[in-house]
Amino acid sequence: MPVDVDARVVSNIRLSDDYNVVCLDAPALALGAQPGQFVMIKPVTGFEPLLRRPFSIFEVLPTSNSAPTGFSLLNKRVGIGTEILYSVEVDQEIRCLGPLGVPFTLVGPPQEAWIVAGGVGLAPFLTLASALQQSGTPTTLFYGGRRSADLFYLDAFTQLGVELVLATEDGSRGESGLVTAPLERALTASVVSAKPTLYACGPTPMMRTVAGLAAAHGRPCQVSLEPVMGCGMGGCYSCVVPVCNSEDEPTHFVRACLEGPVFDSQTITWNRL
Amino acid sequence: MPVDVDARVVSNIRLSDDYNVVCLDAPALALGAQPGQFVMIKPVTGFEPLLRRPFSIFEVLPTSNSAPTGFSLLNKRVGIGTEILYSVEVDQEIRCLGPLGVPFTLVGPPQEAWIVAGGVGLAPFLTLASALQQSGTPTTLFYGGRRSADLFYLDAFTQLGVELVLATEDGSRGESGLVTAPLERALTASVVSAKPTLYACGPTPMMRTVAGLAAAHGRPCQVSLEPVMGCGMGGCYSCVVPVCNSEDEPTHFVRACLEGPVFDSQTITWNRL
Amino acid sequence: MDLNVDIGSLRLKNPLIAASGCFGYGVEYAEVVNLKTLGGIAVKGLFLSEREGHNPPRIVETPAGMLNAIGLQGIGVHRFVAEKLPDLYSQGATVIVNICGSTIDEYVEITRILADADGVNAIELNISCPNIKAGGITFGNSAVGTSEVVQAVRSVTKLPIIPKLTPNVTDIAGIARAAEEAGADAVSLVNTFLAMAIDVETRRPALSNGVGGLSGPAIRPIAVRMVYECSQAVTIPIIGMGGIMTARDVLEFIIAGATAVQVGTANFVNPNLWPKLLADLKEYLSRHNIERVQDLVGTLELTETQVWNSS
Amino acid sequence: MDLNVDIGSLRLKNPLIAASGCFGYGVEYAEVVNLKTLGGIAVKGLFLSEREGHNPPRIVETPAGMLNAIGLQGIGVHRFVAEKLPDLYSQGATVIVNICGSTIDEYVEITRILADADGVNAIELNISCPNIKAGGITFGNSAVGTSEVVQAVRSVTKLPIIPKLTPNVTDIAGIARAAEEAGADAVSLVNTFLAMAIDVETRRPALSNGVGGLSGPAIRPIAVRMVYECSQAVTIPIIGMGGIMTARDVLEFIIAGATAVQVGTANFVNPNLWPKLLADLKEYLSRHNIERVQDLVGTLELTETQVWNSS
Ligand SMILES: Cc1cc2nc3c(=O)[nH]c(=O)nc-3n(C[C@H](O)[C@H](O)[C@H](O)COP(=O)(O)OP(=O)(O)OC[C@H]3O[C@@H](n4cnc5c(N)ncnc54)[C@H](O)[C@@H]3O)c2cc1C
Ligand SMILES: Cc1cc2nc3c(=O)[nH]c(=O)nc-3n(C[C@H](O)[C@H](O)[C@H](O)COP(=O)(O)OP(=O)(O)OC[C@H]3O[C@@H](n4cnc5c(N)ncnc54)[C@H](O)[C@@H]3O)c2cc1C
Ligand SMILES: Cc1cc2nc3c(=O)[nH]c(=O)nc-3n(C[C@H](O)[C@H](O)[C@H](O)COP(=O)(O)O)c2cc1C
Ligand SMILES: Cc1cc2nc3c(=O)[nH]c(=O)nc-3n(C[C@H](O)[C@H](O)[C@H](O)COP(=O)(O)O)c2cc1C
Ligand code: FES
Ligand code: FES
Repeated sequence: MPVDVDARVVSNIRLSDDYNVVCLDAPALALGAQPGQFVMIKPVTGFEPLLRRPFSIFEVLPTSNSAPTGFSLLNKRVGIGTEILYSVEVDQEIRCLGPLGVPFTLVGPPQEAWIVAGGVGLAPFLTLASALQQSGTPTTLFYGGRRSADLFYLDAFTQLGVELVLATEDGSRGESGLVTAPLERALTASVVSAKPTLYACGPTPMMRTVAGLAAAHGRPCQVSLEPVMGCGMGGCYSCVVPVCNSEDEPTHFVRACLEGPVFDSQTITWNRL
Repeated sequence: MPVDVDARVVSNIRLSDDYNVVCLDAPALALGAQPGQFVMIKPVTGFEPLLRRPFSIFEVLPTSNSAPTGFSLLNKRVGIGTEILYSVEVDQEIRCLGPLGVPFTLVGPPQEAWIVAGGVGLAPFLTLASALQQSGTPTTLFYGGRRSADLFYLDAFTQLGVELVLATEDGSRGESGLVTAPLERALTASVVSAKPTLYACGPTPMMRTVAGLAAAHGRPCQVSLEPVMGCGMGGCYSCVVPVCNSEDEPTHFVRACLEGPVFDSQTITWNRL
Repeated sequence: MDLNVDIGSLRLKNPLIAASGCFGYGVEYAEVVNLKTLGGIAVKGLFLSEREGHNPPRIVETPAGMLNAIGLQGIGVHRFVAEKLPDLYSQGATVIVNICGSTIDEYVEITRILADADGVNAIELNISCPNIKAGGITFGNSAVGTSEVVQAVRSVTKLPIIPKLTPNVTDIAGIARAAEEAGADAVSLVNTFLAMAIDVETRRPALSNGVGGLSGPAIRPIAVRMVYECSQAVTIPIIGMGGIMTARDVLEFIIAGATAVQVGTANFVNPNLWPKLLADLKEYLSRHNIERVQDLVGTLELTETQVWNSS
Repeated sequence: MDLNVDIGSLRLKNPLIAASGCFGYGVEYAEVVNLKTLGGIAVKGLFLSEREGHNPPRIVETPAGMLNAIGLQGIGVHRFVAEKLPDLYSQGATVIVNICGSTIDEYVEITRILADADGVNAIELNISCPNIKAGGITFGNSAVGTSEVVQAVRSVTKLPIIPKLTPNVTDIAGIARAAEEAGADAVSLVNTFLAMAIDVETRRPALSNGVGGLSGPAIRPIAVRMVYECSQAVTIPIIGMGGIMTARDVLEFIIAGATAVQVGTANFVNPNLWPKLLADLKEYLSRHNIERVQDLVGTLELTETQVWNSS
């Protein structure tokens, strides 16, 4: 059940010129948040901007086994709202509604989890990776960015026992090019042995490619989509994505805030997204 | 000639829960500012609020004989813009247009200057008092507020050699009641000897009373009016006040930003203000 | 303190209604909002059958407002009655069903279906939906078109009928009058303003549909004027809306002449704004010694010079 | 880079015009703005004789906008020609005189006077001023009224005539068409939206006049839609306005179909916004390899689904 709380900013860690992590004090919200769920935050009172912004829950704080005190956001500056979030100050309060949406469905051993993240698409995966680790599921993170400096929290994933496969567009870290290239090779090489379930979040072209690879190799794939969201509650019908659940059903629009943001990639009509 | 500059906040001194003084670094604007002139400031970028706000120039900084480096504002919280100004932080930049408007006309010895200020109506008078002091004009400040804690900068006026007559509505400092009472007594007692010119700024009822007393005692009186101002430049015609310059002329509206804010109190059609 | 207001034969427990299209079918908010505490819920606009709606992007923000072109995606009246209405009914919600038609017959048929269902408290006629053509313009754009729809629906139901008026007209008061004469129990206004935003880098409309409807605080001053204007023209109750965010805004509409108000876009910003709206409204009433909210309706005081001209 | 645009026989050196009522008579800004660098200056609306205007308060802020009810205070056309025009002329300003009339004869007479004066470059007909009655509604509220005024003025001058259209109508494109057919050289739009703000504590209108006109960023999306709509209906140039604050907003209007734009409320916020507007406009043109600003006019790309319907 979502709550709407004024969450106090505990810290704002600048990771780069574009990325930061904001830790928020919000026990009631963090309680019961599941990997892949999101929050709607109002970065500023007043009307500039008017609407809230959707953000994945990046970490549940603290990560130890005591009760959660809050959560963090991985934020990338792309416009007015994320700009404000990049500049928040400690002790400011930010209105947060959540947890919202359908979480990832977890796989367990002997199956493997292969996570594919592009850029800020990393956001939903730290909570997913820790949940997978708890069940002992072998997990690999395929993580791509523009350059080395755009890859974050590698240590955190490594400490969770996640194997890393990195790619950067400029070749400054890991493989040069898109992260879907090593993914494709890995799928081709090991699909029979590893039986991985894929989880993807990132730019739409990346997710489309991952969905295609999953289908080609007969692997299940869950994607976390990021449409524009007006309300996050099912109220406005702005966040729709085209889905088709079975062959005898036409493609139709469903609300990503209620039926997503996590979808089975096979149900998405990718050429209409 | 007015300039429009981004003025850096040098300090923000809270005087009380409602009043503060903001010092701004703006040499080009301060240069040539005369007592009674005002600035139009944009307390925030964006549209909340959309329009600028008019403020008297409270002090020219520094007050020594070197070239001015900026100016200060005496601000009273009454709404959204003054609220923002109450909370500005050092090093923030605030857009300021000025100096604007018609200044006070100074009197010189042997004439006296009697200044009448109500509440934040004190704002235009510190620069006036120092100009008067330079010409050696005997100056008295009749200054009224709600309570003792609402009377500010008394020492500054005293140091300029200004004689103080105080009144508070709750009687906690000076005379109990409105400041126009001691003014009236003083006018009645000493008008022949002192030949004071009156200067008034404050709530409209106060200024109306002062104008009436001035007329009754045959003394000249300059008032600084504070109508709502949209632009401060003569562009919008929002700031009009009803004036009548001679008996054969009907009352008509003139722009207070161009022909004021300082007016000869006799020209104002008070019952239409 | 008496917060009841009457919309025709329907008594609302308070004047605060969730606006159509901004509160889903109501049930989506049940976890966050106590539905029965609202004066009413105007559910999302329904056609007879299901509709897909427009391609995304469907919304874009503008200064103090937003554009939407949802395209009335919806489940149709049959599924609504079967899947949503029982739930709303059991939670004690006061349900105002917002209906759309491509023809007068469609309005009539939807009304018949709703009139037979349990739990429908009133019908709001969305005649401000520019998809519907009547002799080249929409029903709601003309007094004649408005009158036709209202009369037709009136003849098949005793439920309160509330035509919802478009602001995109020269004379909204004339249209309100036509609605009243045709037998409407109330009018609601305003729907959104037809508007457009352009992405200057791509030189394409920001919305997939090209144009959209402007809502939110930006439009409030125009909506308040229209409510006042209509209140001078009709005697039936007016349900006012357009940019309400706070109790102050609610009061502005009521004082201008609205018996009740709807809150749309604000739900997106603050999904459970209702308790505070209601508390602040009560605080105002008690501070001003007003016993019944109905006594505040249309209490705007005008002087002689305050006539219909500006600038 | 070619920033010239043509409004009938008048060539503007760039598409940026100061909007009427928001820039005084121009001369007020001479200390802060280099007047001859503007595409044009639409001076404050003039009647034949002086007018007092409404009592203050004349403006009030609203979300991302403001209401005004100035009441067309002004010095009248005679004093304008004698006292202001020579100054504007000597400073090299391109002067568009905004005129108002209570009757068609008044429009005609003002036009005659201006046509004889040195330094008038065009006449903007303020037929969107709700003070003027023609058969119960203002000229500008109907195609017929618009047509009458334009024809009458057309017959007495060769100066470019630019009727300024009101947005408070059902069919602004129809009115633009009527203006074109009656001989207008261009149309300008939009004037302000009739609106109202209420002080809920006193239960009185915030403006002394009761109602006022809404301007500023809040109205921009509606104004852009109307410019686009008119551009589909007429071939004469359109001068677009409503809420322009930045070069991005200028571009939105030009892409929608405006040959030039006017900037109103933004002057109050930033009296010398012109150099930056112009620089940012040029930067866009060069980044997009557009040699002539005229080539950008009406370049909005629409797909088939982007038709005239919403929500
Ligand atoms: C479920 C979900 C989870 C998300 N999680 C994260 C996260 O953890 N970290 C993060 O940095 N971002 C996340 N996003 C994306 C984030 O919501 C947008 O980047 C943000 O809303 C943009 O707001 P803005 O005001 O900065 O941009 P605006 O100024 O509104 O727009 C700037 C640009 O961003 C685009 N944009 C606007 N809204 C969205 C949106 N919802 N999705 C994608 N693009 C958009 C606009 O089209 C425009 O091109 C998530 C989105 C969704 C739907
Ligand atoms: C020439 C001039 C000089 C001024 N000098 C000072 C000064 O030195 N220090 C100072 O604190 N104030 C000064 N004022 C008044 C100050 O401009 C207003 O208090 C301020 O604009 C209110 O803005 P706001 O956003 O806080 O109020 P808003 O939220 O806009 O309104 C709050 C209340 O204040 C009233 N109000 C709004 N604008 C004005 C206005 N211009 N004048 C009076 N009341 C208004 C409103 O009607 C409303 O009741 C001056 C005004 C003028 C015209
Ligand atoms: C996303 C969205 C969808 C809407 N859908 C409908 C609808 O289905 N039927 C209707 O009559 N009005 C619809 N409206 C209009 C609102 O009910 C309301 O009239 C308008 O938004 C103005 O109110 P507001 O400013 O409070 O949002 C919609 C508005 C929005 C923003
Ligand atoms: C204070 C004020 C006065 C105005 N006076 C006039 C006028 O005299 N004649 C006229 O045609 N339009 C007048 N207008 C309308 C503007 O010219 C312009 O059409 C409108 O404000 C929209 O543009 P904006 O949003 O850029 O201000 C006035 C607008 C304002 C804000
Ligand atoms: S964001 Fe409003 S329905 Fe999904
Ligand atoms: S404030 Fe605009 S004319 Fe005076």
